[in-house]
Amino acid sequence: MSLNNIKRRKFLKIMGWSGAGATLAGCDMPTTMTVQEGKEEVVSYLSPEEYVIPGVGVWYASTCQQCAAGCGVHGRVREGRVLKLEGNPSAAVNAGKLCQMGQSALQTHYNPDRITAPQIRSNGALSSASWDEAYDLLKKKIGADSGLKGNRAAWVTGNVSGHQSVLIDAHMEALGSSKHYTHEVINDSVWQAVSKDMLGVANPRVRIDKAQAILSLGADFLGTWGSPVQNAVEYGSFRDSPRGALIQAEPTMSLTGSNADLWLPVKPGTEGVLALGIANVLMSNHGVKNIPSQFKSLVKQYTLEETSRITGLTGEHILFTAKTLKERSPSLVLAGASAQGHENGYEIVAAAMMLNIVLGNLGKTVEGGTQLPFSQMMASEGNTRDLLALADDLGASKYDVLFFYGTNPVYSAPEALKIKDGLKNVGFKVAFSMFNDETTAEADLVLPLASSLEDWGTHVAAKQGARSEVSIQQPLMEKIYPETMGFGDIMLSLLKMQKVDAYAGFNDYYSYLRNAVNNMPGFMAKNGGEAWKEAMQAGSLEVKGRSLNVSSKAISIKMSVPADDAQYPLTLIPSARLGLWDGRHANLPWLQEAPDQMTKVVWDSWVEIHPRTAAKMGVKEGDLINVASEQGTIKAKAYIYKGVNQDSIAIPIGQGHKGYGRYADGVGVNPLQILNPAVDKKTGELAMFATRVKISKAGSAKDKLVRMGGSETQVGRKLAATISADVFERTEGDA
Amino acid sequence: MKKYHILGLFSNFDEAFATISDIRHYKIPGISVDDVELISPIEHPEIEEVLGVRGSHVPKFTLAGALFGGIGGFMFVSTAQSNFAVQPQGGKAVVPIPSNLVLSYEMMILAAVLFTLTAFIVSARLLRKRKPLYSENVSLDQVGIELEVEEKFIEPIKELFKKHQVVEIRDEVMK
Amino acid sequence: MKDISEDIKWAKINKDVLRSMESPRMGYWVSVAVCLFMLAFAVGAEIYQYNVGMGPANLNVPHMWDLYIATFIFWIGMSHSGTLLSAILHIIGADWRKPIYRFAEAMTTFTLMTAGLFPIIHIGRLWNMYWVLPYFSDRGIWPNFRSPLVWDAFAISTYLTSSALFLFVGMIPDLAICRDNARGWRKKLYTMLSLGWRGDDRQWRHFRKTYMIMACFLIPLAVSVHSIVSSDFAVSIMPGWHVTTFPPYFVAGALYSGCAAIITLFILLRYYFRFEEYMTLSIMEKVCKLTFAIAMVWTYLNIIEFSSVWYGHDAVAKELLLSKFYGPYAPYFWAMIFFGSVLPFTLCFRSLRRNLKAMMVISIGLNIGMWLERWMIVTPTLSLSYHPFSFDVMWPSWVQWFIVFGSFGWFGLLFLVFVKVFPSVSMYEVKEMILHRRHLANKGIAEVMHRRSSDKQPDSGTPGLEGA
Amino acid sequence: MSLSNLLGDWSKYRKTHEEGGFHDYEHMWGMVIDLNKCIGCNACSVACYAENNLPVVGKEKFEKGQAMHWLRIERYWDEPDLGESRVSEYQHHGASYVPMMCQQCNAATCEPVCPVAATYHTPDGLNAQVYNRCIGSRYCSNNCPYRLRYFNFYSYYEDAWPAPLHMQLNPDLSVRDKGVMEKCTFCVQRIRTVKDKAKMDDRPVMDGEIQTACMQTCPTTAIKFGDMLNLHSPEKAQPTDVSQLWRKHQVELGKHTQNKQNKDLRGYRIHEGLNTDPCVMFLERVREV
Repeated sequence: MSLNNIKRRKFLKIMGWSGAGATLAGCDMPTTMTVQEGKEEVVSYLSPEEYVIPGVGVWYASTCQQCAAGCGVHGRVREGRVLKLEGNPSAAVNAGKLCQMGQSALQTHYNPDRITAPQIRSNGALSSASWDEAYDLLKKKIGADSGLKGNRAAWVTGNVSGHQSVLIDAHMEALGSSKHYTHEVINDSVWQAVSKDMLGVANPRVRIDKAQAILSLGADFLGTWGSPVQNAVEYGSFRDSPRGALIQAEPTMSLTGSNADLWLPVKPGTEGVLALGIANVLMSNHGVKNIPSQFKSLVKQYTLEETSRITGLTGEHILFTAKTLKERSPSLVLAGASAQGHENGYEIVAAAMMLNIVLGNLGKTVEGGTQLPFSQMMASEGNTRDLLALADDLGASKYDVLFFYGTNPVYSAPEALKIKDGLKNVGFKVAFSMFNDETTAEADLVLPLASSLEDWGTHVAAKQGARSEVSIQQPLMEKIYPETMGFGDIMLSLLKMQKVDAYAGFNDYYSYLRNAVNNMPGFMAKNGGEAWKEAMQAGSLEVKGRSLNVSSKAISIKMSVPADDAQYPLTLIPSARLGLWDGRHANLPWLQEAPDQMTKVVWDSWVEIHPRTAAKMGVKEGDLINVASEQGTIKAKAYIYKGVNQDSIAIPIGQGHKGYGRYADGVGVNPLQILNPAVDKKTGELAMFATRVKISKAGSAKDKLVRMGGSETQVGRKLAATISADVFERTEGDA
Repeated sequence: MKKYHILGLFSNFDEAFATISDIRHYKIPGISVDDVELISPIEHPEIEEVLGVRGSHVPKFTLAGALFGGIGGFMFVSTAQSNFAVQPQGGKAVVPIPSNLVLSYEMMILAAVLFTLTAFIVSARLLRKRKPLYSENVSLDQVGIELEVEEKFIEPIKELFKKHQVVEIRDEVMK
Repeated sequence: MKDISEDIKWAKINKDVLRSMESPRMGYWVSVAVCLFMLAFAVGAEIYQYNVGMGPANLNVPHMWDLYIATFIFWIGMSHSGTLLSAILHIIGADWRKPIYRFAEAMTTFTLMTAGLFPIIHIGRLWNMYWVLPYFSDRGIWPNFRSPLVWDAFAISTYLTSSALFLFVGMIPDLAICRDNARGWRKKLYTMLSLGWRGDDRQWRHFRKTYMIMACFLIPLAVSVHSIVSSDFAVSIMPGWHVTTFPPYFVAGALYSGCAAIITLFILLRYYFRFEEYMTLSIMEKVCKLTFAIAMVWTYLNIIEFSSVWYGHDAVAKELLLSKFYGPYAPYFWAMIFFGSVLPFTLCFRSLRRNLKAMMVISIGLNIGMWLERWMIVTPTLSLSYHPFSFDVMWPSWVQWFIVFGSFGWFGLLFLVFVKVFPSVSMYEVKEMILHRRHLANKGIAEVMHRRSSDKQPDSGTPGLEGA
Repeated sequence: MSLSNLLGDWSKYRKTHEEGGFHDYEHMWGMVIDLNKCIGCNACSVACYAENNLPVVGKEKFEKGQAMHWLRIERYWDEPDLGESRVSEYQHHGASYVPMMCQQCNAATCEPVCPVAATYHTPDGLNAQVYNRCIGSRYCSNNCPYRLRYFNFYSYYEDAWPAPLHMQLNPDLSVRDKGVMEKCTFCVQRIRTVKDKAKMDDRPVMDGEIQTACMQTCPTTAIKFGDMLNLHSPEKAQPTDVSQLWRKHQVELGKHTQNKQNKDLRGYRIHEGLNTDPCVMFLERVREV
């Protein structure tokens, strides 16, 4: 960035000033609204800064930070304010498309509830302070002469990659700390573990676009599995002629399930049996020979009848699935949250992966992906196993200092893990955050981060697209709150506390990044020039990587199904949504008001109940329901539909925040609270879908379950007409 | 030469009727029935038998008003439409007959009513200074006859009135 | 049974009617207070709505219209009674109208003045209401003459002007009487309003013509006005609105509610001003019979509408009809059927027709039915039309109810002012009526005259109200 | 106000929409929405909020039906075309999603009923809404069979964008105050920008040059937007262009019933039988049977 900061800041303020005026000309609002520290006088447009044309939007490339997928975005900047985000067409991950969360990054950035200054806990309560005070405190606590033992400090983050990850590692190294907990509620870590064991690569590249038939065991790949936008883009061509068939087996309907040709309400925890049963049918009806020997006995064991009995699915549905998978090659079998979230999650996913091997999808729809040359920049992907570890370590009061960044364990951990109590054992807790949330409420020092649209960074998406890239995140506008600071800048100053000389060269994160990018190995400079400049324009820089191959290594597994429980008859499905995600977006009004895809509910939590279950209890839509597990009880309103298995109920996650801003507080409930701390034996992941609950009526709610739409049916009008796939092939087959 | 106004109040319509018919039949030479006005609390169409049929121009005005309102209204609306490019909508004609007919119909009635009223006020000589000779009894139940005569006719007329049991006679000189 | 006795002395007529305009009694002030109280609700609600927007009224997508429009039609409809009784009966020479047409016409004018407020209340930016009028704008912008709402603006303003003038012209001779008997500010007022009427044959002659012509124009006007109001709905494409029979249906409903309202006011005036001799029971009976006839027409048109929908087999319209029968609005729908089509049969019973208390209740019941009818026309269609995703049931909020409630106070207020400032019974026409009846009742005209000439009492001619 | 205008030749305006519209159109913006690809993910809807300064109304007003989502994704559970036999214990074939934005009807029922001509048809074939002219009689919304017109029941801006959220407001279009009707404009501000640019470069607007916010963000490219007349670059027409897709699916403007040679083609328009002649064509949803 070739202009000095002072000038940039000045003109941006001016722009912000009058830009706001222009914006509000349409209504009666006073145009005297100013950006922060609104003392600067208005300067006319007679001589605007060079390269700024008043009234004309300029597009800058950056990288979306709303989830870990790392989509490339273009931000429209006009008069110093970023007004709109669109997908970056040249980005390999999202090919110019964006999801609603990406669109809402604007509201994360402009959110009225952002932290505007450092907060220090003094006699119990957090109170704003200056950066000097903050740094002094840090020096005192973690500085070279603080006497802090390195192994008594640890980092707790969400999914981080690129140079942020590098800096965190550097910092840990400087401290002598070794522990970095990476926590994400929405993850596919079991899938990765299985892939590593059975295919040899942790992140195989699944080719939805190439598949002709997809069996997805609870993998909501259009919503919350892998890289949603990338999947959706591929799904677009997947549905083109020749049209692939999508079969989704999951206990409660996900966004992907609602778009499936066949949606199978499999009993929770029996997805593995289903996979084996399908293999059985393939073997017996379709003469498939190449069942790995380790699986043979299991597959034989689960005959059609047996499978249908256990999974609660009809025989013909299983037969249809097997037939489709066999006849439509290449096929693809995925396993996601509701499959992996059980005590035998690893086996279930393994069984699914076995199907990929059996159907010969390896190399066709399951590719090896690419190995990028620099491991230290690779995404350290979040999981729940670290959360459990953190809980134990906190219990054992292992730490004096914890750093939190991009994660909110106090909210997203089951209360049974007692994270909140555990944190009391930690002497000094530093939270890097844009917002006050449940975790910062526990912190002793809160460092206000610049928003993702104000900050620098590089990101390496775990789920790379066709080309492997390092995505560049650059500021799209001047910081709204000058007291906030970029993560990298803070890290540099933290590092300088430890080892001044090593980082003396970099006076800010920008110069650090520019230097790093220019010296990055494997970067293909397209048309000469400075690598950095090209990266800025493209929003990413393409990297030559080593392409990996998948090789089937079958493993031996046992299969079991969850036992029935008379006291807790139902299984609780904490279903995730593209939107509020794991709850981090609950403070974005757009996403709160965007109706849930399936139920069309806004601003609320609800319990999805099958009509029969509801009829048994005499529950109507909107009635308040007690959902009780061994860990506790929550109340939510009922939504009754046929998209949930009769043996389970579903509550979407993301709501039920406390202290997370005006838009999130007091809305809905958080089902994660009442989860049992059950664990997948193999991977040690939290078995999120293994919690048994009982439900009872809690009378009628004081407020209604607000839903968009007056009719669930089309009442005979031709609104969403449907034709069969073969007709489609006949008419548009040539396409 | 002086002119006199004379008003005779009769307690019933018949006497007045008889009086006027006498005047009409030249019982007093020189006085014509055209100078006679009958003032009554209610309407007496039958008086025309003796006063002679005196027509009314009001309907002509009404017709004029109706035509003005109807045609003018249509022209006005149509011109407005053809001068307002936003008007062509829904693929209909620029000057849509049905809706314009509705509008011109209303305007026709409005103009007709207003013209009628004006005509009434003018031809009924309302909104003018009232002649001084007037008795409140007329608005109650008595019937009055008013004439404008020269001095020499006063006595004979009074005679005639008395002959028809006049209740009261008022006269005054017109300067 | 006579409509009116021929023995009433003319002096007495003047005396009675003028007495009704004397300085008011306690009961009058009480009713004024009540009306003002009701009006206060509406004013408060409207101020709130003006400041906040249409939201608090519980309007939404799809319920963009609701009680405001329904009540607007209700008031417009009520206005038709005056025209009917006055103009039509005048033309066909039914002289029993004479004692009661004056307040009927007043009702016409005032209901229109009430109805006219509702479009203004219900639009989102009422400070721009005048944009619907075709005034010369320097931008060359005109209203959209295709829109039924613009037709409304034309029709209602025409109707209000014409009916007000009709009322006024018919009152001129009576105003002259008032002038002759009044003092103080009233004297000035009536002198001005009576336009110098003295009752000479020229004036009577033109008066007769003018009044007849205006009557002739008012009838088609009244019919057109409510047809146009109906086209607000008939012109749209919405099921339950896009109905061919709406114009006659609306007109019938209008006359219906008008007659019912006349009965109500008839009873009130008769009671307050002791007009027993003029507003006789037999006239009342005639009005009742008329009402019954119109009620039957209205019922018939209802049946026509339903069956044409039913046999028309338009799926959406049919759904709508059924939802009226069984849906969320069913209670109100059946209430409308009861009040509108069943209740009027009570008018068949002579004893009831002659029972003022009963008629009071019944006439109010009929008008409730008519109001419900308008609501059932407007709202169910919006709740359930073509697009299932927008099906919705929305109940009006207190804002709407207050304004509707207050509109009755506003109307009452106007009417109360009227009866004290203007003669609510037409004196000169009652005189005519009596004279006419005498002609019928007695053989020789001469005797009639002689009896009349003997009427003269010493005080008969004395001017001034105090003499009475 | 001249009489010569009255006598002038208005024949080009007297064309009904059956004759291809009552304007000599420069463009005819239209859409194709492929329900086979639409996954109902809401991205388009939120993009619309971001682009068009749509206020967030909050739970209470949403419950009252006073939300302002110009582009709403409708979700139906039943599948009439697959027969009642498909109705079973479970929702085996998922949901039916329909993104509904203003259909920009050529014979728009909202237009003739507006008392002040605040909504009218532009030479682009757009159904324009003039906020400043609107007096809020709300007749247009009553007469819209799609119920796609939204009314400012409150001065939403007062609390919809607490600072600094209002810095995100798009200066290219106004923030509406209480009492006016509004609806999807096919992102007319974007159309305007491109047209101005084309004018500056002295060249016609090329098809595909303009992207509406919903189309641009749609991850599965289920939404397509373009010029149905495509007068300016017909030779460059791609099979995926809106004009070509309409032709391919044998759906024609100006008809209330399409007589297709191939009945199985998926193109259809919602409430077409009402003869509103919408400019948005839907492609039927597809399911394995």
